[in-house]
Amino acid sequence: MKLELQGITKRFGALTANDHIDLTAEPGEIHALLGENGAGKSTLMNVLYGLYQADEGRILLDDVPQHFAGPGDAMNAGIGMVHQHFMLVPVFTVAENVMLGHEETTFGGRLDLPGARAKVREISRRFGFDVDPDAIVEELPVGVQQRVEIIKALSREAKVLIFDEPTAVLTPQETDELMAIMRQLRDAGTAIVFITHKLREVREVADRITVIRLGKVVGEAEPTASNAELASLMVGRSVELTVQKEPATPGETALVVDGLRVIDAIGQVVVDDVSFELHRGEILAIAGVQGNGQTELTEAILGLQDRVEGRILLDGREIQGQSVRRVLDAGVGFVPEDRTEDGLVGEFTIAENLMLDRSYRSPFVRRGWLKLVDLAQFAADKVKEFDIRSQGITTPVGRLSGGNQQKVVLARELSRDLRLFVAAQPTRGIDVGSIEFVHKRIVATRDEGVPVIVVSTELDEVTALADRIAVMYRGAIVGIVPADTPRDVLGLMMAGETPDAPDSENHQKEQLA
Amino acid sequence: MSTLTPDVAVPASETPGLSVERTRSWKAPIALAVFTILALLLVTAAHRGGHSTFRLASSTDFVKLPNAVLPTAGTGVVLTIVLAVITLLAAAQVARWQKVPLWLLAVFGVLFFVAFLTWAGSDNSILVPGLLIGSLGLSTPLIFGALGGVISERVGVVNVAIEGQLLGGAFVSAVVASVTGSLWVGLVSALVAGAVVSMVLAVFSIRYLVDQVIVGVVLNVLVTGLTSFLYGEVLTNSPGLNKGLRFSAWDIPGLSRIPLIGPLLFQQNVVVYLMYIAIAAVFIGLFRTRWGLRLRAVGEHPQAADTVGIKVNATRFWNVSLAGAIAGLGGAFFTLGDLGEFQKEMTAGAGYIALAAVIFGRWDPIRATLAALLFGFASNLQNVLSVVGSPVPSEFMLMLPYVVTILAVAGLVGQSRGPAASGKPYIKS
Amino acid sequence: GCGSAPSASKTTSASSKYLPCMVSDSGGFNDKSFNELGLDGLKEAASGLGTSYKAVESADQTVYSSNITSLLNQKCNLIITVGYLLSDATKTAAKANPKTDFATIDDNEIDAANVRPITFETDEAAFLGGYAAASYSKTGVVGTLGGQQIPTVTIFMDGFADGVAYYNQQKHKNVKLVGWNEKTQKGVFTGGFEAGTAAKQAAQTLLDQDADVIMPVGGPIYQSAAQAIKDSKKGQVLIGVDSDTYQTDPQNASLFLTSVEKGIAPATKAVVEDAAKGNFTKTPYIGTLKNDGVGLAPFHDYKDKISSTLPAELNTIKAGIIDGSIKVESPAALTK
Amino acid sequence: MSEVQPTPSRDERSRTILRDIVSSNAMISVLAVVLALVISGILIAATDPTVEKTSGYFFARPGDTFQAIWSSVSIAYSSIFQGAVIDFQASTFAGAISPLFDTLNFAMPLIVAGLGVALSFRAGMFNIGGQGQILAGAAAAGWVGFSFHLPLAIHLPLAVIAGIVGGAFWGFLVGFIKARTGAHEVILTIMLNYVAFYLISFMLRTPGLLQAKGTTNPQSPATLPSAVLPPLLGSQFAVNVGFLIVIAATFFCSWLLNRSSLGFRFRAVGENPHASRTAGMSVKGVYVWAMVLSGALVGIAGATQVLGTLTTGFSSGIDAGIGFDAITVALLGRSRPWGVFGAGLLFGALKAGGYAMQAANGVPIDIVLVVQSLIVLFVAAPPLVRTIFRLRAPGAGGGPSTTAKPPRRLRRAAAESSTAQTVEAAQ
Ligand SMILES: Nc1ncnc2c1ncn2[C@@H]1O[C@H](COP(=O)(O)OP(=O)(O)OP(=O)(O)O)[C@@H](O)[C@H]1O
Ligand SMILES: Nc1ncnc2c1ncn2[C@@H]1O[C@H](COP(=O)(O)OP(=O)(O)OP(=O)(O)O)[C@@H](O)[C@H]1O
Ligand SMILES: [Mg+2]
Ligand SMILES: [Mg+2]
Repeated sequence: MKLELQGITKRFGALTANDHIDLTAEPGEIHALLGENGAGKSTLMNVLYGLYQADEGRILLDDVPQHFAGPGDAMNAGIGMVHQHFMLVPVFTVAENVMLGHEETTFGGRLDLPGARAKVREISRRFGFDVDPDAIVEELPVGVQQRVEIIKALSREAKVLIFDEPTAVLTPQETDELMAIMRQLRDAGTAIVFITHKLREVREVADRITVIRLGKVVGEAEPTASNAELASLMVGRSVELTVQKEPATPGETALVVDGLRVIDAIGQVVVDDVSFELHRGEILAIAGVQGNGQTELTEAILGLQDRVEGRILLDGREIQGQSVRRVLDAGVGFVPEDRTEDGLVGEFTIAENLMLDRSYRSPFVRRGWLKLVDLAQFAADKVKEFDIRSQGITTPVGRLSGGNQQKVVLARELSRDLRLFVAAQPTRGIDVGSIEFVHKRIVATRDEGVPVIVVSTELDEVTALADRIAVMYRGAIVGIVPADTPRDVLGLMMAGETPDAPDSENHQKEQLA
Repeated sequence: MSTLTPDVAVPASETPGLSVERTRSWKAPIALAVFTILALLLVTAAHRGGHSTFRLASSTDFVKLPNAVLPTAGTGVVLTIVLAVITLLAAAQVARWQKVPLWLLAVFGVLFFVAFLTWAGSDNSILVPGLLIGSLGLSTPLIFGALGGVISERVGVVNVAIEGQLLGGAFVSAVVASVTGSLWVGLVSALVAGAVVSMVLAVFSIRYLVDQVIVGVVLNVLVTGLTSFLYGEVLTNSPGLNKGLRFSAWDIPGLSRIPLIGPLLFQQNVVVYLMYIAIAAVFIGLFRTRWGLRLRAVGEHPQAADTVGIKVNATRFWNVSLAGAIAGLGGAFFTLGDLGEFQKEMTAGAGYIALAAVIFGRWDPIRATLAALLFGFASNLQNVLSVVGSPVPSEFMLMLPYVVTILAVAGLVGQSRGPAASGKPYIKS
Repeated sequence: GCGSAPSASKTTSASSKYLPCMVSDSGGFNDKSFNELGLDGLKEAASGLGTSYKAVESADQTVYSSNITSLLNQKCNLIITVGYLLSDATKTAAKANPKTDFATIDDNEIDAANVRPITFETDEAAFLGGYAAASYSKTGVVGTLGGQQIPTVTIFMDGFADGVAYYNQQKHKNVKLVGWNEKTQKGVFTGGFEAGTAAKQAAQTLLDQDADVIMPVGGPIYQSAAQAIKDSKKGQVLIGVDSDTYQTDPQNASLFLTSVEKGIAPATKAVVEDAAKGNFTKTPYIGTLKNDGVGLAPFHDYKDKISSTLPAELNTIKAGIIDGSIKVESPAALTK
Repeated sequence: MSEVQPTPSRDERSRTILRDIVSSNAMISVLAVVLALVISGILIAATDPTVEKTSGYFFARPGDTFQAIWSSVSIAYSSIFQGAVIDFQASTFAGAISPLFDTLNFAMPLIVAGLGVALSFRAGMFNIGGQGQILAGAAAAGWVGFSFHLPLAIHLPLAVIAGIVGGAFWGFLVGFIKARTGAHEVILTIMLNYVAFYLISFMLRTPGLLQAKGTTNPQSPATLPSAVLPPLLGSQFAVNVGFLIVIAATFFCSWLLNRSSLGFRFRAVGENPHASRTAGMSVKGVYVWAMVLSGALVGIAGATQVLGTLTTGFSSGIDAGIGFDAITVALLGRSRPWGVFGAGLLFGALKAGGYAMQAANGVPIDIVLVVQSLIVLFVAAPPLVRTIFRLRAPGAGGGPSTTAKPPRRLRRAAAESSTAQTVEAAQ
């Protein structure tokens, strides 16, 4: 089915999120939609999917104008969408999620679960997925959850499929698999709209590329276009795509993690006997597929986990078993993985968020009083220094864009005297321009002599930032390898295979010598 | 498959199988030990002699079970020993890294109550069916309220207004039944009244995005004020509006003759039978039907429901109204099912207790029902104990159900997770 | 101050401008108990005198004095406060407004020239109720239950217990009383004065003990007991309290063996009439068996079902109580 | 590199300002009160016997019906006004303004208890346990108040502190159990209300505990004169020194929430406990402290009840429903200290006026509950009020946002720094 969007305009109050956008996706074509954060991509797709009503413009399917009052209409017309944030009910099983909204029932209105299971199995078989229809969605790895989203769309026989940033949470392997699936779907005649920030993927899979900026189409490009071309088209200026950094000059050992085990609420050992050392002025990147214990590892360092065994020495002092406040006071800076949930108080102002971790004493508290003038000054400085774009320091952070929110977290964490900096997924879901900025700040922190741990599921980021790379699998560290380790080796390690190099630590030491 | 799977395959479906660290919690054995010691104190320090009689059938029962006459002291000692043994078993279980099974706790609970009743009922007789029937009666409105609460919260709207729905149902059903002379019309009007209160909740929380807890609390005040005002201004001046009509009990042929169970469950009035139906319907409906699937989806992840074409706010509106209708039936129990006349503020906080049952029952219709029953049992136990002349002051007996609830919530339930989107309005652009 | 209110109110001709008023306690005027009966008395007196009246409810105890103040602002001539809880507010107001007359029900602690206490020796009447109950009972078990454990409630229960005991002593029987133990002062209470499921279950537990005569003390809770009796279908009976409930509640009339009357309405009426006629006095109005301020109501429907000698026995006992040969004792009784 | 914001022209700005005033929160609140009074007026008229009688022959003489409606409602509302604000029939000036002080007297416990509930709201908890906390506070304050013979300067503060401690303890139980076991505070507070009620009932009828000597009534002895809150403006006015405590408490809460580090943590945990924990705050500590302070404030209400409002001995109904009223007060005040203060005054006026209305023409006091709850409902839903009065929505930031504005000083400081920034950006 051919999809055509003509002159779509969507305004949110004064903001024009989509400004007369035209877009066509032919059957059997993957049409990539590129754009910075906030460019208006998701808005456009939500209009197409009936979630928003366009202020102007039309949607045509096979040249027939459509009117979608809601997603139900769009789905019935043959449009399926794999959302940027998964639209799955976490506590439901796969089959329940797939049948939701178009349930078959047997006598007495009872749900036809066997039918739904059969359908899930059938689609899984067709595309080579391995999805258990009775698994509870929230217990599945994100990669599988995404497959459930795809099965959901396919179970309704979608002829036009929209993928909104589907790769943001996937491993390289999963990304490759997804792209294979997309090709397969395309070959079966589906029209696909593929939204992403990642230029490599676009060039690999897209048949056509449309770039939008500030709600307008700014150009089309061929898959052969260079990264730099695409990036400057997106951002409207040239962007540095690689991280400029000097080789590390590691100092003495700063952090020693020894035999660390973390046990979660249901008794699973989520971090299993992890040991490593970290030197001053060095970035250790922790790579791995999401859900292999990286989150728990960083949380254990910060004192957020309840059941932890083993030792964590920071500059020779034990910080394991201490309260979060003690750990922060010991000089640990922490950028949590989920910034809106764990990093920021959405209703608080930028200024208030900037003092969140120092609510007990100086510099912003004296004898129980808040020092608001000092705070305002500090906040104004940080807003300038970190280029946090907002209406002012009293803007609630909930109203900031993701990239700017992340800058608030960074500004806060980097403005203390740090002896260790831990950043989990520091650039997840933020745009190229902001990524560049965040990476620069991380490297600058390293260059000040602070030891840095970066957790990332993005291999690009890992290889760009790291001085050494630790790969985690099932709670354990598979190996610690140098930064120049080839991607495919890292990929294998992420799948649990120990690296070829028999003794990677030796290798590392040679490098240091 | 070969074309699709890349060379470096991470089978994505493979959940990293982690080793499991077993945990043990000594909470249960310690609690059991405390109660065992309590029992021990009763049989030693507060020793009472004589005989305790448990009457298992009342005089009108079809099958008359014999009375159980137990020597107070002897039974106390034996039961205390059994309790101690169970405590040791539980401790052993935990020592072996195993969980104490729920049934063991249940057995312990029952035996402890028997021991306590034996002690308290020394030289007295306790009518066991009476104890249980009374518990059911006290629980009935709570169960209706809790079912309404479960539905409403499952669809994503916190229902603090159960009290208002019960009171509204009680008032309207009494008046309508008096005016029309028909109990059945009264019953239906209770449904409507509860639903109307709920609709206000729904409109304010869904359409106007007012905090749901706020609307709930305020609605309770509003309904209390309205019914009390009308009661004082209208009903007391025209007794014809508050005639006190009641449903009489219907014996279910056959079933009502089963010893103990029969009189308890099957010699009730229609409101109670409706409650049985409601429990089953809500349970099956929530977990086995399209209605329930959609309802739960809306309460867990409204965006997801929206993206598959479910009208989130309409679903919420109608189900919250339905929840109110069910709670309204509970209100009718106060009047048509139990007392007849409407009295000012006659629900006396039952709605809040029902809310507690919803949370205590972890948003599950069956568990919430059990929680409500526990509460009813504790309340009625208080009555029975004060009749047999327990030496405890009446206020402490009256406190019992509330203390039991605190202990249960603090000790057994702890942190529980409600429907993810409950309390959050769904805002669509 | 009285302002323009006619100070000539104590003359009969001006009686149509006489304004008697009443403040309820937190039970409110629909309590099927002393507040309601007090109001009934006030209404009767007012209509007899051809005057209007004002009555205000107190939602809680903190508004007693402001309610009295409101009535003072309404220029009431007589303010009747119902219940011992209003005693202190009444005392203060009476002191500050010596020109206004006050009367207070169920309290005798105020000693002021413009305050007339109205109290009742309810235990005397309840004694008769207990005796009648014991005599009527076929199962040999009678019961009583209360709203809250407060003296105005337990005084009924104490008298009732004494009556049962007296019956046992006289007839060498062993009728058992459940729901109240006079010695330990412990018993069955519903926790409040609302008719409702809780009250019904409390009554039911008494029925479960085979009690076939029950005296619920506490406003409308008798209605719940009545429902429990109807549900059990075993023909148990009730003894009403405060007024002759056979007459005030026709719906449940057939259940009432008799009632222990506490003549609040006639007492209030008498006090209002006295005051309106200019005969206000500080001398307490004390309702006793002797002055028929308390008493046992007729047996109505049960006239033919009671033992034929019972009325005579009750008369003897009544005489005995009046002349002091039979002692009725209650810790809750106001010091005589 | 700060964002370039199009500045609205002056004309446009003044128009916006005008529109925002008309549909501002204050205006909405006024309209909400009007609406609530209108609806309650309809109720009063509809249940009025004269109206009923005259409507029987409505078509014959409709004027009578309207006359009856008008008189029933106008008498009701003028007596509310007379009872709550100014008694224009009074002969003396003092008499005329004395209703104002009745209002303050009724408002006093509503405000402090409302502050307590608001505080718990801000820390993300819902304290329905006001009843229990007032009872605990009243029992403690009352006990100190009648048990010791001390000079006023010591006795009175001691009794007030006892009330605070009593309420704080009852709140602490909730915070502590929640922090230790994760139990839901809504259940705990509801249950503890009953526990407090029965406990106090027991103590009140047990000699040697709270019962007055020489009586069998479940009533405490009178508060000793040395522990009674003295009248603030002479004895002809109802208001006592407790009102100063209430004002102080409001200042304290305002300081606590906006200017103190503890309050900062309360708000942070209230808005996002996860982020607060990650930022090193003790979430459990906040739960405990917030409930202790919340209970302490509610406890003050208990103390003013027994040391000021009812000094002649109390019974177990001394909470007078204030614990629940406090919830609506806190809601109407949007959980901000001075908002709660204002809401408390309004509800105090309604209560004072309500009793006057009851005395004047027998409208049951329960109508006040109806008025109160309608006000809160309408205030919480500005769009509804706007629809009814056909007002236009304000520009940005309308909606039912309950987020607190940042403290004013911070806003001012921010304004300075941001102008500095724009200047820089322009260069
Ligand atoms: N509720 C809101 N009220 C006012 N402005 C808002 C609101 N939500 C978002 N904005 C504004 O819209 C802009 C973009 O926000 P959005 O969160 O969509 O960005 P984004 O596309 O996710 O960007 P990022 O790449 O930084 O994540 C920001 O300037 C933000 O201030
Ligand atoms: N519901 C909304 N209300 C107001 N503004 C919105 C809303 N949704 C999106 N916007 C704004 O519209 C603009 C486009 O947002 P959109 O989500 O389409 O961006 P995007 O290109 O998908 O960005 P991202 O890459 O972060 O997903 C942003 O400025 C955003 O803040
Ligand atoms: Mg997007
Ligand atoms: Mg974004």
